[in-house]
Amino acid sequence: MEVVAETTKDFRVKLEGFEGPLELLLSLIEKRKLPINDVSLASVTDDYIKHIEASGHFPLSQTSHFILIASTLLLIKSKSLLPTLDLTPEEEESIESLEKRLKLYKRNKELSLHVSTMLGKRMLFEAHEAKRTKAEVVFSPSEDASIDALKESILGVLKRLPKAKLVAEAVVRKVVSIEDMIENLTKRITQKLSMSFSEFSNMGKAEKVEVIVGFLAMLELAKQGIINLTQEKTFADITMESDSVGVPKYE
Amino acid sequence: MVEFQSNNTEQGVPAPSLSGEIEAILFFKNEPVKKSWLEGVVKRTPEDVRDALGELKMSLLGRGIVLLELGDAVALRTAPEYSETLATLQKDELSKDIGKAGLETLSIILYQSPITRAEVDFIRGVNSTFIIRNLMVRGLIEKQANPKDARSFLYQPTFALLSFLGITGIEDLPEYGSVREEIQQFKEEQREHDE
Amino acid sequence: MVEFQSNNTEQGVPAPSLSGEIEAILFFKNEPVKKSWLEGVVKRTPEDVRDALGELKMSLLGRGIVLLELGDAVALRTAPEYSETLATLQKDELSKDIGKAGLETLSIILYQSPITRAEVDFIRGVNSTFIIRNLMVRGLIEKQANPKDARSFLYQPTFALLSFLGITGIEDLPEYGSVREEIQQFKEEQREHDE
Repeated sequence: MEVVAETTKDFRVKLEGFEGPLELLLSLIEKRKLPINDVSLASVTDDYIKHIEASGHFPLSQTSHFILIASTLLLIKSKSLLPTLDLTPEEEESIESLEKRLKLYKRNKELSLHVSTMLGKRMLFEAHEAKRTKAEVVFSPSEDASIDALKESILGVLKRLPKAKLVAEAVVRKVVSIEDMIENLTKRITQKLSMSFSEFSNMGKAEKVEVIVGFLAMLELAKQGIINLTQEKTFADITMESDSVGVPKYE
Repeated sequence: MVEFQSNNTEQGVPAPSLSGEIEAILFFKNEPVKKSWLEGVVKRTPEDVRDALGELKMSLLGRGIVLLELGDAVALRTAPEYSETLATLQKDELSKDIGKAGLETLSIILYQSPITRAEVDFIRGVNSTFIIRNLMVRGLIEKQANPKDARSFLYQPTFALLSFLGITGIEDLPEYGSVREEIQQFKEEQREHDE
Repeated sequence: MVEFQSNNTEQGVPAPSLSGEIEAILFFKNEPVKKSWLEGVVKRTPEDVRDALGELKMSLLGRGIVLLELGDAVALRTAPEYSETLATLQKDELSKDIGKAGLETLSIILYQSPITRAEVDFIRGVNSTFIIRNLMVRGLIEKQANPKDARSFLYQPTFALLSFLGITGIEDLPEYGSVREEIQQFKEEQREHDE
């Protein structure tokens, strides 16, 4: 659990400026001066999860986006630890797509540097509004501007005013399904691990087992991070899970 | 930025000139300005400015705008050749319906008056600069100084509009109270969200 | 009118031209106008108007004003060479601070417009509802109907944004051409995936 304690507080501050998950992921990769590929993504998975875990409260509307990407990272990391782990075509696709999205995001970040240096530097100005005296203004009402039409119009405006709460609700539902995914992943890895134990118990592979056990512990951590953001119901799952993680009988 | 500038040079953009600078200033101001004021802005002698104005006048020959000199003042105006087109244009514009966006903006100004442009934009979720300008040209709304902020204006319906609608004050608008309340609530919610 | 024209000829003034007429209209309107609208006003074909706009653009080279083109619309603005002088004349301070998320979103819309909100969300990896609304309120982007899907909108930069960046067309953005190609390729790959 020490890993949680060492997370930076900076992240929370930056999030308030709505820094997105791709931004976070890219900064983690760039900090290590790595190219964008599945190897580098696997290597920053722990950092990424730690960050989410540490930032207990960021805008609810953004939460699911962070966690969706966390789930893909977990897949990548699982595969890198256990190459024999079978991924569904959908999972393979989400991994490939994340890589591409990250590259696209990086490209846009480069482009935004152009935009940022150009903004306000050599501005083109529009002409001021022509000054009119009251005498010059000819009252020209519009046929369509009846009192009823104006009432309908303002009611339409009221209806279209954005409602912040609706966005948040849609998000919570997504989060729950990702939790299922993590649970499922944990199960698959545990199974795979026991099946291919002979492979890992070979000389020199003992370290790898430790890594995988550590990874399972991290999945747990990730779950707790998510649970902080959702409901009580899921707390129950955690207790159950932590029992099974405490099965490092391969040591 | 460096790359961008070199791009421009490749396209053969000429160097800045005093007459070009004066043309830009006159276009921007869109009203007669004193030559002495111009001299101060461009930081040049009266002779330089006079020569540049002569140059500008020549360069505008055959174009759609002309340089107008009125005693000590100068301004850009549309060329007289096109005054007929523009008169027709203006007449057509004034008799045209204000359309959906116009109605929306007008209804917000009616129900929320007096209101700043920034608030209209905020409620509509889009920028309303041109529409507000159009509503003013048609005499449907007018602006007045904002006592709370010297840089902005407050917009309100004109008396002519109220009598056209057959009401004596904005309180007579249908559902006036509830509409104002709902918008007030939205503004407060947004404020919380921003924090 | 006849007398006036003969007067002009004596002074060696060229006859009225379509490009001059369009310049006068743009100066008079003082806001972006659609090319299709211009065609109706001057009663000429799209080809004629396109050619005249090209002519106008050329005749403005080296002058104090420039022609901006964005999609189907055109507008006049002061030339970028004089931005410093004009900035000193601009009374209300323009807020240049758009924040990190704002910059990110603007770049996406600039280089990839027209683009849906879902596409912006996908690239940013977060929900962009509020940031897009804010950019619209500030007049930097605008939405239009999506011909492919009536429930969604397409977002694009405004003339105000181009003016802010000091460019007369979106193609003047650094790396614009190559980026469009890259994006196209990315989208095609993505489409193959989805099928």
